[in-house]
Amino acid sequence: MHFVPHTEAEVAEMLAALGLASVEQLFDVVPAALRLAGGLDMADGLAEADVAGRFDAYAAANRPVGADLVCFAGAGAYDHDMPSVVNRLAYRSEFVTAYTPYQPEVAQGVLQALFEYQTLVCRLFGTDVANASLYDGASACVEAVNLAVAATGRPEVWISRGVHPHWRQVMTTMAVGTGHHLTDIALDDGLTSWPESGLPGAILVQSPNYLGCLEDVGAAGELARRLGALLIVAADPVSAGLLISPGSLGADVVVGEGQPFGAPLSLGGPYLGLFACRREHVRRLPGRLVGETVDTGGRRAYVTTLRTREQDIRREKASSNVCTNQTLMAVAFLVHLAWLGTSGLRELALRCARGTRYTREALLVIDGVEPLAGAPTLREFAVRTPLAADILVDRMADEGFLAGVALGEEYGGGLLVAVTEKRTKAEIDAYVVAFEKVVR
Amino acid sequence: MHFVPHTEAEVAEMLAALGLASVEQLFDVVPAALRLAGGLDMADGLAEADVAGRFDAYAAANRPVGADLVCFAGAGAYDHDMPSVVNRLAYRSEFVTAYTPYQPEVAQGVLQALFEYQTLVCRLFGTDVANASLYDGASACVEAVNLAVAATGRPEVWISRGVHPHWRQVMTTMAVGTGHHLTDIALDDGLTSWPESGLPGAILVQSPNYLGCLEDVGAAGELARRLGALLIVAADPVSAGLLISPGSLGADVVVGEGQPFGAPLSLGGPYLGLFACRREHVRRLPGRLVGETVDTGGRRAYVTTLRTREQDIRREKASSNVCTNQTLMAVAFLVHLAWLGTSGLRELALRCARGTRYTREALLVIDGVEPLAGAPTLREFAVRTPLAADILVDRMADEGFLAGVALGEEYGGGLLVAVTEKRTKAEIDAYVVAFEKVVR
Amino acid sequence: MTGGAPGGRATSAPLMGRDAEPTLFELSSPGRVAANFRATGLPEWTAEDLVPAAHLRNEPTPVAEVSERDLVAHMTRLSHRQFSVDLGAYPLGSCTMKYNPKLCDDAVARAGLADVHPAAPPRLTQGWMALFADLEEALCRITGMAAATLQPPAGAAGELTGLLLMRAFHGAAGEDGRRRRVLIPDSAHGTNPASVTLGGYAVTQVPSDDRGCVDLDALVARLDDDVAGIMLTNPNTLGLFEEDIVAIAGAVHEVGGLLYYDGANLNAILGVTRPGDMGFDIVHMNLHKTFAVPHGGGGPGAGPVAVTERLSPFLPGPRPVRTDRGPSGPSSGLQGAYEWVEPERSIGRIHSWHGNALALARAWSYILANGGDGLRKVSDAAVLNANWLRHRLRGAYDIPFDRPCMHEFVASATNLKRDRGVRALDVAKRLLEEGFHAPTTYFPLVVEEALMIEPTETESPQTLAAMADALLRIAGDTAEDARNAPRTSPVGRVDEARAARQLIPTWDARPAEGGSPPIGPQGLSEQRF
Amino acid sequence: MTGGAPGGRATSAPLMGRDAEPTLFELSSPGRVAANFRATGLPEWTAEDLVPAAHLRNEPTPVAEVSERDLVAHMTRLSHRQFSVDLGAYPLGSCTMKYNPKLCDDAVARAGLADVHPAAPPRLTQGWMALFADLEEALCRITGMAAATLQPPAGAAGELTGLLLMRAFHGAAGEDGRRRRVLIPDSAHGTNPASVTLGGYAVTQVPSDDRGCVDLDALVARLDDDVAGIMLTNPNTLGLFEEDIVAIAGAVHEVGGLLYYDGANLNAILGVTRPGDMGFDIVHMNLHKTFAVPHGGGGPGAGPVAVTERLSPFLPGPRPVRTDRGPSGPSSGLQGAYEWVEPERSIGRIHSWHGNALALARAWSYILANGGDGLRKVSDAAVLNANWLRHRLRGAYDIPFDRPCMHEFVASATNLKRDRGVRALDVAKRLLEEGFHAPTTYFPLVVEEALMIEPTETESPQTLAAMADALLRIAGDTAEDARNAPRTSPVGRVDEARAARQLIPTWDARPAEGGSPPIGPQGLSEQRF
Ligand SMILES: Cc1ncc(COP(=O)(O)O)c(C=O)c1O
Ligand SMILES: Cc1ncc(COP(=O)(O)O)c(C=O)c1O
Repeated sequence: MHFVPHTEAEVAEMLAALGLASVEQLFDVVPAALRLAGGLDMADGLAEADVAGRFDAYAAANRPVGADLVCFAGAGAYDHDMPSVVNRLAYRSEFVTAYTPYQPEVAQGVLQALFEYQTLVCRLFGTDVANASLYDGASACVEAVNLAVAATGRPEVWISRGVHPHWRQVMTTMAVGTGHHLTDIALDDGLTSWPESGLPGAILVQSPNYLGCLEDVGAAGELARRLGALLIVAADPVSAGLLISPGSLGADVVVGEGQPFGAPLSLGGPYLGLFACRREHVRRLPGRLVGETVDTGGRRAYVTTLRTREQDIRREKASSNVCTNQTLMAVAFLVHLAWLGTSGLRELALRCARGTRYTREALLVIDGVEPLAGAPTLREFAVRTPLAADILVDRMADEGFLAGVALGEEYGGGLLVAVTEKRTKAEIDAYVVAFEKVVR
Repeated sequence: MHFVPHTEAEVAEMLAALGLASVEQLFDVVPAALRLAGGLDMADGLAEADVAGRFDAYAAANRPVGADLVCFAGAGAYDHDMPSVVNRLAYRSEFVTAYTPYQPEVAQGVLQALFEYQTLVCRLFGTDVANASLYDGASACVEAVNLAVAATGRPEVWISRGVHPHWRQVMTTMAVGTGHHLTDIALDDGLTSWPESGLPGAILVQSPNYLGCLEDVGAAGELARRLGALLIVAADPVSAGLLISPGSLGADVVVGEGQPFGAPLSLGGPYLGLFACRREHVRRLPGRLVGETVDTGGRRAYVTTLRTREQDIRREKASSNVCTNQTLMAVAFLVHLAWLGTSGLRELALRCARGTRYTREALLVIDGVEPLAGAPTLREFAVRTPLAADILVDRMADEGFLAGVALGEEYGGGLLVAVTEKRTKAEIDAYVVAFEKVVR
Repeated sequence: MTGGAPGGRATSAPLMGRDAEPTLFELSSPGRVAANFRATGLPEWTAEDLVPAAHLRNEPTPVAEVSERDLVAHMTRLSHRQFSVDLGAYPLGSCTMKYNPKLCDDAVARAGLADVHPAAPPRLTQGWMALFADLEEALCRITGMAAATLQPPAGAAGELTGLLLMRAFHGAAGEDGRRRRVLIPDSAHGTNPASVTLGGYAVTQVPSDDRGCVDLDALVARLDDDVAGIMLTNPNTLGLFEEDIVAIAGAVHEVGGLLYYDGANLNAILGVTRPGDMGFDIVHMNLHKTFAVPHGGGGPGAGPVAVTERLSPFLPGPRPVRTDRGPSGPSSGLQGAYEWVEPERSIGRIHSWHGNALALARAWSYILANGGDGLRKVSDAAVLNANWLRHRLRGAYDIPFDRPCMHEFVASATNLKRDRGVRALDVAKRLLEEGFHAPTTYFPLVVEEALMIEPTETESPQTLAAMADALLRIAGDTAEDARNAPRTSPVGRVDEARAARQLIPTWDARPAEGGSPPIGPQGLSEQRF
Repeated sequence: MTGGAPGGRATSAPLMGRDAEPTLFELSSPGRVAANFRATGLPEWTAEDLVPAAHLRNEPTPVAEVSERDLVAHMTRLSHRQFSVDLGAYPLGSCTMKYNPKLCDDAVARAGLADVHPAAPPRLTQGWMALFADLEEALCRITGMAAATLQPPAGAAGELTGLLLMRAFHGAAGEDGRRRRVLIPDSAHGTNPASVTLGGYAVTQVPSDDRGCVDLDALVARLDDDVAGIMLTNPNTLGLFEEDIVAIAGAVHEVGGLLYYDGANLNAILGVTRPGDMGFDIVHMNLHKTFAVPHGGGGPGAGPVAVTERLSPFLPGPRPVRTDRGPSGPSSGLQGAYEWVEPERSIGRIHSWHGNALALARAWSYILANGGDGLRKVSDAAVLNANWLRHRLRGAYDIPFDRPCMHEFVASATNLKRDRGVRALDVAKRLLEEGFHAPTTYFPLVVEEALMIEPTETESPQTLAAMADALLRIAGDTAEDARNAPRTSPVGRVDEARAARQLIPTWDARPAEGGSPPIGPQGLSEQRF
């Protein structure tokens, strides 16, 4: 199916106006040697109904989570309930088919939504400013490290091993370009054991961390201040409903994965990177920032601001190269979180914590299942299993459960289990029964 | 889940303003004897996620048409492809959550859409005016009969047995109130054989008729003129892509079921009744009519017009009692048909006819399968089967096909089979194989 | 460039300008196509091969020739020219324009409901039948009735169904010939008398008393054994509860008549009282009012009819009924199996299939979400809002029957008309400028310059306060101000007289010369404000 | 009534008025709740039971307290304050704002795609892996490359990925230390130099010649064996095809450098020529431009990177690869089984998971629908539209490099500025009034008062003609006219200086006294036009 409206008669009329005899002549500027003889080596276009058929086949070849595969996997991608308002509002075509708000007079919709999003992110994390989103949790970590190194002039970065392994891998990839020295800091019984001394420009801790344990963010903050480093905290927006905010515990920059609000699991994307910091760092803030102002009539209005930080103006001296970000996901995040509201956010976090506690206690009764770490957890926890975790996950799939995420070597193996507000007692009990059967 | 925004404090404040002590006092006007002690005998409200769970269960207890139940059933409800634009546009919340356009200044969206819908219905059927929709094919027939009887002053109505049996049943139900005399006119080899003489006020024929046969509408028109009756034709909007329009063959009123454009099968509703007629009958037109006009600034505008026909003004003398109609379905009809466009409508009708011919010829090869009527068909046809049709349909469901619709006694049984543009040669061939297996 | 209007120009979107939107037909360009069709592998017979010459048209049927891109832009811009509940408050009296929860949209957006063929055997439609049975039971509990039909696609259809049930009932008693009249209060909605006529009855109007309720004496005076029944809505269209309802019921039943309840105002009494308790025999409900089925710009709705035990044998058929046999078909946790049953003395079918099924399903999802507790909250807040607003408007507007109302009330602009020539119509148009839809005007007919206001329960106190402030501002307007309203909408006041005088019902019916008025001033001429 | 703003008042919807829309925070009322949660049957432990005191916050985290109804109205009204492709033409140069087919929305709206956990074992994600492999193959055919990574979530991320691939490649040759510079033309997009810096390279700028193309001599003069490579887009940001591309490629390869192709302008050459044929080694694509992934107000996009054979061992991992083993998992007609493979010399992971999967799937549905034949039609029409519009604007606007362009061209308002003080910015704002989005302004930097216009292929000739007429009208404006634009939008020109001077980045950062400017004049004061 094709989407070009031009009729043959219209094409002829337009060519005539240009004094051309054929469409081919439009491309005379392309050296003959470069012309693709015979066109693209691809099938012709399909009808809409046939495209749908192809996609039915792809979808049928996956096993989505749901009643047939009850989800206990998390590790940075969580299976939360999403209210109908999210898709009905965030995916209105005005939001979906708009470009970056370059003309504020006709883009107040996206601009105000982003302003409200920035406000909510700051409220969650206890910070002064937040940008209009980055790609994902990993890119938010990368940008935070870049900001901290630039602010302190120190290329040394300490990264807790409690930070999501994929995020650490991405930081490692990017460090090749920036030349930062990244040092992994090991965990002790689930919590980061920081060195006493050194000259880091940034200290990066995640809490709850990858193993689900609650880190001592305050202590990390004191350490950072003592060593003259910036504290970067990777935080979870759901847990923010119950935990003391990183900002109030001394974080200079707070980052996170925004997926729990508004983004389906969708094999890992599009999600959105949350990025917030203290006001003193605003001129180093990566990406877009929306601010409130007025129009010529004194009417309240919104606009992207402090644009001199950005690549299109600062070019090689920009604070970041980000241009297209994840705005639509930020709008979905806004709708989902606004629907939850103040009491709903707390209730959500509480319900995740309840299910997690209940599941953890039930699993630990099974012999051979041991806690991987003793530190307190909130919405996710890790256990050692009698059966290798990857095999266990595979077998549990046949029982109708996505049992969790198998931990890598650096954690000595084990299974990471997440329980959201979606899980009922009945589902958890059935999971535990299947688990016992499989490990036996 | 509840949708009342009031907080307790607000309720208290409002009650205070009214000088009331409790919400209960608001109902003091309701005699104590009538008060429902203990409230409704119903369960408390469910969370959104739990409502979804209940609906998953209902849906799972149905067998929808699709890859697992390939549809060859029609009988007034057809399984057509629907382009994505239909739901994306017609179901925009501005159309979905608007009321009847009583304030034209802020309802130009619905009004213009209805004006365009009316235009398309008239183009399909070759008529001068069309209303903004009725409930369904049956109610359109009822209203057409009422119009014709009022116009001719003759309560006698001849109705071809080729008209959808359910529509005839509804007309019979309603005739008890109106006192019209309805006479069923039998079919001969699939076509209506009209009496030579009589004093009918209306003659109602469907073409293609219930058995899929193409009626001689022109002849019915001449008969009607000769007897001083109005000719009412029940037509199919898809077949309109290939057939000479009823209007040009002498129809005074044209009605139809609009489901093929924009409405899913959805167990039979909501669909929409198409209603169109000659201009001379416009003052008897049932339901809403949108007309073009101007605003105070001379700018083009649309408004509902000739409202003196309607119940809210004429009350017991109104041309009909219809108020709420099927506007949203009319908007969906508009989008679907506009997407098809002039060439697409013809192509659609052609493809239905091709699949029908191919299927019919293949089935007739099976021994014991005989044509039920000899008259030419277009998109649907009827056959006698060696096995009782209802049993055949039941067995075919196990083979993964909705084989068709079993015909009632008045047709001497048999199976009614419809083939739309959705059916591929592979599906039809598989259907025929299963058919042969089941009847053997 | 020759041919059509520019599909990509957005001056008709209020965000961008104040032009009118071109029609699909102006956007058309000969030969332009959006449609496409799946590959089937079938023989490519021609039209001539397939259609007898006598039936085949030689010209293609003219539709429109637009690109998918222009169709999308056209409909999207039209949507921006349309007010809706999702944009703001819609206090249309008698219409119950409450918020329609999005969860209901999603509940019915399931292939397992939408892709079910209506003629499929019951074994394949058990889920739908179970849903219908569950909804029917809930509606009976809410109204205090014994059984219901879900077939009527709207309120008016429900009314006619109810009247035919009356006839069947009286007919069974051999009284059909005798009972010719149906009583209706002068405040009744227009569909009531229109339905009575279609039911084959004569309308006898009953006046309202000075308290805005049915005049009991006048009613009794009109009662006789030729009366088939009476149609009432309670609260009535003035938003007032008919306090004499028990006496009225007694009197009507006394002469052998039946009581019909027009359920359009049910939103006022959910969980408070039930038509059945008041003595009604037949009840229709507007699911598109009380139970949040969105109005869709005028429909589709659903108007189920519930009746008492003695009328249930006459209900339309077929009805989905739970049998005691175990589940059949792909059951998944349903209790029992369902089949279609024809009531033994059924008046017959009144819909092509089973009614507006998806609308019925939406209403059921709404009822499930609210539950018994939530439905009562609905009426509490609906009545509280109406009374609070009535209280705020006192003094500024005449309020003919100024006593505690239920979910709506009727104010009047007679004082404004008298003092400064501002009519109900002007108030309505001014309210549009203030960011609210207008109330229902000039209905009920018993009140001059009527403004019938139904805030509904989903509007917040803050919204009510703002609406009250706006209405108070308007009450201070000069006729001048008022006449020019609305000035903020894409079109100003519309010339309804011209529409009727020179009827243009389709694009093709435009007067040969002159054609349609222009889409609107090019660009800005009108837009320099 | 105390508390929040009225959520049901629609004066901020352009249809109803010109006020601003209150924020969620103004719409909040203490204790108001929309949220609800499913019944789980789990023990109701308290926060204190579950969270160590040292971590537990004592105040709930402030969010907002709005009803679902007000949230819906708020977001719907905001959507009416937002221009979009679905409302009209959006000729933003370099952004390729084409129509995004609705079929792509539906293609990805499948639980079988959306509800798949990214950490699920490959056996459960075969469908996604097959889709990725199919898309990768198609992108390679379109660009003439050997292999690709789908991980980069946007173009800039693709650029950085490409630069890291360069480093890995040179590093493998033991040359990483030596090669420190990357060449970039002065017309390049800002992300190019920014990415070069993040890649750890120094930027060497190459001037354009008087024909708007890379100055070959200047380029050669800057080439040396310390050059890692060059980043180009072809057609370049002036919409001109770099005719010397073969010579450029030769010269860069000569000194051992690599050629990076910025795919933002790929829409011009689909099926006409391929970066691979031009000699490029690394190519990124903006699927949110060329392949109709909608921009979502600024994202998400997808920026896959394709490379030649010799660079493929360095690609990020894991990559989905088809094995010759039979299908595993719920296959349904897939050929073969897929597994995640780490390229042997991979630069490592560059996304948390596998990139913006749903955006990638959308692009694949678009490519499938168009097919090879349709993609060529895309470029034909995109280039035809741009040239036709350039032709129409000749004379009225300066066109610095006035010769056949590709999918876009750059005009300039220097003549208008000189003659009557009308700047590119004014032209942009005036065009909004005319019902079209503005072109990209002041980019590329090599053109003064630049107006970079990209009509795209989905706009009809009629739309182009109307856009041309509007631009010609604007060319005749006085500075006066121009300065006042836009007058039709819900807000007039926005004070960007104030926004930066007194930064208000959140609702809570409003200056203590005075607070925010008002939502806008009550009701009509501003609306009497
Ligand atoms: C009081 C009353 N009765 C009956 C009706 C008719 O209902 P419907 O429009 O669904 O036919 C309405 C709705 O307009 C009404 O308000
Ligand atoms: C020429 C050019 N290069 C690179 C980019 C950056 O792409 P993205 O915004 O997806 O990061 C863009 C898009 O703005 C562009 O126009």
